[in-house]
Amino acid sequence: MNVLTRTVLGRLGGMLLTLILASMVIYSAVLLTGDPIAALAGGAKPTPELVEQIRAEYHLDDPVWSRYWQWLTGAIQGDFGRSFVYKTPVVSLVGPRFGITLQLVLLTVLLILVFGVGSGILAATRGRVVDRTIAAMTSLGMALPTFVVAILLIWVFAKSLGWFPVYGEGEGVWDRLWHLVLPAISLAVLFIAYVSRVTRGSLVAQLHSEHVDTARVRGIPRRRIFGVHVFRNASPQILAIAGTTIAGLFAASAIAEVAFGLGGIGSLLVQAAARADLPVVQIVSLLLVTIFVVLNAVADLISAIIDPSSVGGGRTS
Amino acid sequence: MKRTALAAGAVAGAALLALTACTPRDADDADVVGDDFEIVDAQPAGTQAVDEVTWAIVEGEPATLNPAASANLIIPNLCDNLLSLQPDFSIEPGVAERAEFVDPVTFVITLRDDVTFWDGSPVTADDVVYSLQQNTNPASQWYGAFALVDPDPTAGIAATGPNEVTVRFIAPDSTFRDALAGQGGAVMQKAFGEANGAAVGTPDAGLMCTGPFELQDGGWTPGSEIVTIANEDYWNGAPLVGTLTYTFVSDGSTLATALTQGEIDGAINVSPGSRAVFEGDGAGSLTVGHSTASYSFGPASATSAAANPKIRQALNLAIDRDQYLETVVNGLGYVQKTIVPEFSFHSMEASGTYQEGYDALAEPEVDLEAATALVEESGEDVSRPLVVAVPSGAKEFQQTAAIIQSAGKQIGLDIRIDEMQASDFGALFYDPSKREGVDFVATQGYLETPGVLGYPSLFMLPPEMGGIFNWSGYENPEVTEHLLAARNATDPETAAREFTAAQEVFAPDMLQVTLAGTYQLTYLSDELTGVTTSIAAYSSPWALHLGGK
Amino acid sequence: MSVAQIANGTVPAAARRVARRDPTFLVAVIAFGVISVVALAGPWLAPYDPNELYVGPLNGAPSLEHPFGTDDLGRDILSRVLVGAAASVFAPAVVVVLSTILGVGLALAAAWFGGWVSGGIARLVDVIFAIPGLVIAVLAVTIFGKGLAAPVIALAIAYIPIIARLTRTAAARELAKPYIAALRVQGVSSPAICFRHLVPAMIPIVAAQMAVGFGYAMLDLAAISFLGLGQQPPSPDWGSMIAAGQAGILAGAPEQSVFPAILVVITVLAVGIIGARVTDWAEEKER
Amino acid sequence: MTAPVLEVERLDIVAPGPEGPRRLVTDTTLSVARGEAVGLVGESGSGKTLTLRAVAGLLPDDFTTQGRIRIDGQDLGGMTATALRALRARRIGMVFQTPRAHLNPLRTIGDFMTEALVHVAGERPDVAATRARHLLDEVGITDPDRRMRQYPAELSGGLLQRVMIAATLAMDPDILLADEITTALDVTTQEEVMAVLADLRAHRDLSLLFVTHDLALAGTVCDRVNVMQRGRILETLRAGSMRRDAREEYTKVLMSASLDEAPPLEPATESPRPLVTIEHLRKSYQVRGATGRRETLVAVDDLSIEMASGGSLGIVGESGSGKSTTARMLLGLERPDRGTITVDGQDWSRPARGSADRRVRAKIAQMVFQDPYQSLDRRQTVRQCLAEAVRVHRPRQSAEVVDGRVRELMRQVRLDEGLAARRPRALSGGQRQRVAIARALAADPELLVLDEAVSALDVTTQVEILTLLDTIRRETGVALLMITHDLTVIRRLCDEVVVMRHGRIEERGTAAQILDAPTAEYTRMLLESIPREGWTPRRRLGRTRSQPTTTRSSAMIPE
Repeated sequence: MNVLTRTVLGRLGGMLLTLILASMVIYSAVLLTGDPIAALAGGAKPTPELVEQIRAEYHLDDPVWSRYWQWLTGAIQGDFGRSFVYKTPVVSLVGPRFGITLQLVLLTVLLILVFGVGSGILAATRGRVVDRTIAAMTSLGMALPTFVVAILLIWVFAKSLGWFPVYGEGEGVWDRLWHLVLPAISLAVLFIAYVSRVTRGSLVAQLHSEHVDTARVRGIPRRRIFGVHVFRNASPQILAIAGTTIAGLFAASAIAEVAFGLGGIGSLLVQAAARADLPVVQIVSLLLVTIFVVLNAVADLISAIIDPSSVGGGRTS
Repeated sequence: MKRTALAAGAVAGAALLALTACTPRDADDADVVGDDFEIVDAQPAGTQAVDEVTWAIVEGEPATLNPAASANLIIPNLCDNLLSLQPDFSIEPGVAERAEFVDPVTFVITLRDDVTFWDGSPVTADDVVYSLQQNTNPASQWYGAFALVDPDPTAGIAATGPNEVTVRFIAPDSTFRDALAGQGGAVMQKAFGEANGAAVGTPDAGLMCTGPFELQDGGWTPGSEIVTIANEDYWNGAPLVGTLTYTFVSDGSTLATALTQGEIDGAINVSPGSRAVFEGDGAGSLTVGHSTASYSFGPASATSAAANPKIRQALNLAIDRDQYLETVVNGLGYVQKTIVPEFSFHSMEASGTYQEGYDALAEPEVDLEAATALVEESGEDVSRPLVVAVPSGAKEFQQTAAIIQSAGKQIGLDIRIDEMQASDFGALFYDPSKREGVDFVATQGYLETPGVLGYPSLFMLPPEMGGIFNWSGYENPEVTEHLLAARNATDPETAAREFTAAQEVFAPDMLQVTLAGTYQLTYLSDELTGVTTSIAAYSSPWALHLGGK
Repeated sequence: MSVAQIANGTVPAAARRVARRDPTFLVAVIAFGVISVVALAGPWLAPYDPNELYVGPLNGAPSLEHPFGTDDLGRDILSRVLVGAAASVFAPAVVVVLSTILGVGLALAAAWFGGWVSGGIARLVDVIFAIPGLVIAVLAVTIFGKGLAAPVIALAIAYIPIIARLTRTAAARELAKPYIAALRVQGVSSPAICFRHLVPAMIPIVAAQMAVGFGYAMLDLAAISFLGLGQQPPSPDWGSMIAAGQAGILAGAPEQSVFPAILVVITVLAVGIIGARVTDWAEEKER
Repeated sequence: MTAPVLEVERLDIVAPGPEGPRRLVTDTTLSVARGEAVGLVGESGSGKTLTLRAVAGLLPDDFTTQGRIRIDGQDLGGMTATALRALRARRIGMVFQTPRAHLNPLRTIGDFMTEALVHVAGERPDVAATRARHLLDEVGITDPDRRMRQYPAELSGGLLQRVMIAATLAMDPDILLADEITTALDVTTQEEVMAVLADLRAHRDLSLLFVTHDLALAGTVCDRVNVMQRGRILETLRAGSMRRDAREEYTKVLMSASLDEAPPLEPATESPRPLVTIEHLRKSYQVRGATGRRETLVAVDDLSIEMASGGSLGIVGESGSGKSTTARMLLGLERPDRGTITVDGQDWSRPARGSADRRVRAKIAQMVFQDPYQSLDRRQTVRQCLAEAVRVHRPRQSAEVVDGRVRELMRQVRLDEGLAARRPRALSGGQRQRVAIARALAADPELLVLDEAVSALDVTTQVEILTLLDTIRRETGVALLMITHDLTVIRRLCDEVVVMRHGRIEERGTAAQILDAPTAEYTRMLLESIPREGWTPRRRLGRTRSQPTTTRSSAMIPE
């Protein structure tokens, strides 16, 4: 078994454990937070028969652990339960919404990578003035709340200029893209600034590293030094941060979704929480956690592939 | 007797509930009421066919489309009620050609013979019996209207001919016919209902009704939209719109932008807060229609100072209604003197009597001195803050709460605001434990069918007689007696006199401090017309005549 | 440089020097100072009662009487901004202090005890890290009810992993230094090593993280208010003011959102700059 | 005679600083003729490395220089960046102190070897690879094919340094710039590398600018030696006759410090009482090998040592010999797998349990660490540091008593009292180590363990500290246990010596026996590897393979 396989298996194990623990936290916390009967009755006074029926249907009389187990095993088999509010399988609620969020996140990721990593590279390589300018811009970017950016974008580009739609998801590839541009920008601003800083920081660290001195004294062309020795060596760190950032976007997208009236899983979570739709809250939370953990693990693994030495412990020659 | 009262209680309860939990919208410049808008209850019918119309539902996505379980603006276009509610709140025959009491306790419904469900099968008496029986279950939204129906299933509602259904009562009920113009009279297919059970109205199972628009299999994508298509065989003429798609936009400013940019064709119940935006340059325009909706607040506890009528009267005297209208509904509202709005009896037979009773009531006025005196007189300990609960997220309620708070401060009442999540706020109405620590509840309610007894029964009768919202323990034998007599009256005039007698007594007690009556606001693309723009939209197929100009 | 100077004045002297060479930092410190003063003295500075209705026109534009204009209830926006500063500055401060106490505690316990304690804490931190802050906020709001308490607690929990991991790494690095071994060999007791040496060594790095965390907390709290899970009216805070004024922006009365938004941005910018400089110092000290 | 390969003329190097620019190198002139090896010797901060980096073009961007640098007669001052890069790429080869840091950890040795050939000289990759294999072979690396596929992490420091040298040869440079290239290596490895360099010079007519702090080493490999101090060149000497020619006092100090001149100590009064008895001590670690498999590394194996009260024992060995681990186990910083440690009649086989136990042991044994800066809390002043150490054993004493004791300790280590308020940052390396020693003495211990206590110091400072330790030993009668890789240190301070290798004892005896008449092959090799007058580095066959070494962080860090 080689190092990589070992690492993969190790991370996989840790990931599963984290997921199981997180699912317990979510399940029990959600139970604490809402009264299923109230939510299920849907706003009308529940009769004793209705209460009885609900208790039976949702196994409310079983001990918590047994309910958790049923829920978890169900979820693993793709049975995510039924929404209290819509009375439909949660999967049919989450499924279509997940697509929107995924597309929004992908577009945002694209923006983050292009502008975040791009400006980080410029800041690290194009001298003091560019560096200062970008530093000022990222400072501002990191101070701009997502929803303020959203409001500004709506005001300027949708309301005043009318270039972009303000609401909804659109149909078809281009229309969808057109609808997602502003939300993606509003979501990306903060993270562009963050990724830009991390990129700059790790590039500068590599630029000042001793092995780059070696390459310089050997007369290796600048372009190659940057590509092969600086950027590639900095990439695991950039990737790790980007991975965490991207993983977090799925939850952060709630703000952009609400601001732009997109029906994604973030807005579903907020909505479901307001309506005490516990199965939906549980599954969406679990989904967000799973995405987060899996994406982080993937970023870790890619880092490990780029930099195998980060995997092993001590070194023997 | 007891049963009668209980029954009387519930007529509009469900509607009020549905309402308060969802959220209405409001306005801006108000001292110009009436000056710069006219009130229109129905736009001229459309003349051009339109392929597709996108409609925004501001209350958010409904949990179900089952008429027995939900009140929203989508169902009226899908499911016909037995009687047809007109934009001016009068009632005409509908699927039922005739529906009358033949004696004080026997009500006979005669059906048209040309009405078919979407699948082409004719509507039979059995379908109607099935549909009406949905509401004899206390879980139904409309149970209150059926409370006096003979509970024996075979005797109560029965098919007495191929096109005839007979309903028998245990006591006379002056409100039943009006209720059939609402979703309590919605017609559903029995076979479909029995096949799908509790799933009726959900995205999975869908519906089988007779309305002008048809919900197809998979037409409802939960979380995103509901697509309905024209029912070409509609008994009252096919609609002009081929596909009517509903989307859900609960954020007022997003909706305002989307509507004025023309991304969405129209919406009912748009926020009066965005009046300036709607009246500015945009893809459409705002239509103001009559409504039964009003903002009010009332006591939530029998033990707090809020239960003392003097405290409520004091607050009533401290709130400037004109300022309220200007702030909360941007002038798109009017001063309403009591809980029962004028439009609810506007087209009733004895409307003159009702109007006289209403006109006799005192206009709300501001008198801080008198108010402060009332607080002192009340003998209540006002050092403890009073908590007013409002649903969260709606600007109108935040403003309402702030205004109540500010008014309280002027007369020495310390008022705290508790914004509640929709689900918690909804639970206030049936779970007493949720009301602990709450002194006042501020709500907006409307009546979706004509009739005046709904609110008074819910708020002023003793709880065991149906006053399920009578949380302050209000009990006035005179009021109780008159209200019961009104419901059991067999002729409209008697009912009207009994009601006004009760109103004369209960109105000054301010079981609900009515803050303002509001209008129904509809925004529609300038290329379209034909929408029902009064509150009747909740109970009638408002998009039937929607079409191009 | 004399001995006395070195002994008394390393930090202030360094601060003065940095301020001279780094006007940005000076401006940030002054801005944050002013905002802190406003947060403390806001109620006395406010020209009007922030919750009094109709002190001016509805959605009034800025004027002499109301420099920031008035909101949709005719309240004075300047007064609301001033009074709201307390909650807006205090809440993120509490988030940062709480999460720092918890995070540093966990990290020190992990670094100090090692073994299964460290493993368990690492796992706990992983689990918290895996649950998005928004989810924690949603849960907290339903458990603790409305108001600032729930989001503050939620964020305090959500920030634990960041601070705990950072401190854990720094503490492990510090513990590996020979001077800790030297102290052990000298017979200095464990608590003394921990609290007299290890904890002070963590201060600069933790302080830097707190400054950065403050900015994030402010943004996150504002976002939570925007989603309707935060500060309850009528008490103003900047986040809820921005959210409440949203409709006004489109209707041409942006003051209610704009002024608090500007203040949020300035505050976050200022602490961001301060945090970055403190981080630089901490790293410089480390060298 | 052609032009010198390298000429540096009146070079000044100025760095920006918070209090204005600082001149780090002043008016430095030196030249290296074709085929000549020139040494540039000085202690830390003397500016030798900066001078070298100025030649290589590796100064930080904000540094400014004045003066001229000429390579093959071409003045670097007037050249374009591209021309400069080309010139440096082809004429200069540079080898650094820490090869591991100077190789990209993510690229294989093969990539590194061929990179300049392919991307600067434009060779085809396969041609470059063949050439790289030859070069590796030339510097004595066996199995070049396998090495080419390996990553830097898989090779030892000595091997990496040879890889670095081989790689610089790829472009056939005129001159090799060597910056402390053996400082991080064991003596035996140093000899290997120096032998490789000597061979290359012989075969290639290669010029060499050799920067080191070790005057003796420079003297053995260079033709001429420049002695540098505080940014200036003090004097330039012919290597062969530098002992006679040296005029500057500083040069003489450097020579006496590094050369084997000081007389051995008189053995202190013998005491029959054994202070330390170590029996059958063993310690192993689980490490993860390059293949990712867990391996057991035996650091100390079946070690037995006895030491008398007031005695002085040296434990000598190269990195990985287990000498430091032994000291750490003795002091309770590590837990032995098995074996017993008895100190002053008490069983110390296990680390101290509580604070009280630790205090008891602290009264008996104290330790001084290698890096004086790292072994002091950088936030504490000298006074705070010493007072804390004093208070551990006298918790209830008044402030005056403690202060008096602090002053006494400072006097004991010859530290000026005026330094009491300084923090470690504001002290020199020697002063820091004095503080560390004073702190160790605070408890009046019977045993002082010195773990490479002078190896991080400049040579002149080393002399001072060793002299101080000697004096203290005479004054207080404290027993010394010296852990060191440096045999010259042993001669000055130790009565008895133990030579360790791979965790085991190779040889033991009195200092005189070991240093003058070693019996073990390994001890002889160690001694022969030490640069001295007339020394020629030799390649020892069978040593080209890498030695397993581990870099181990303190066991106190929980994983």
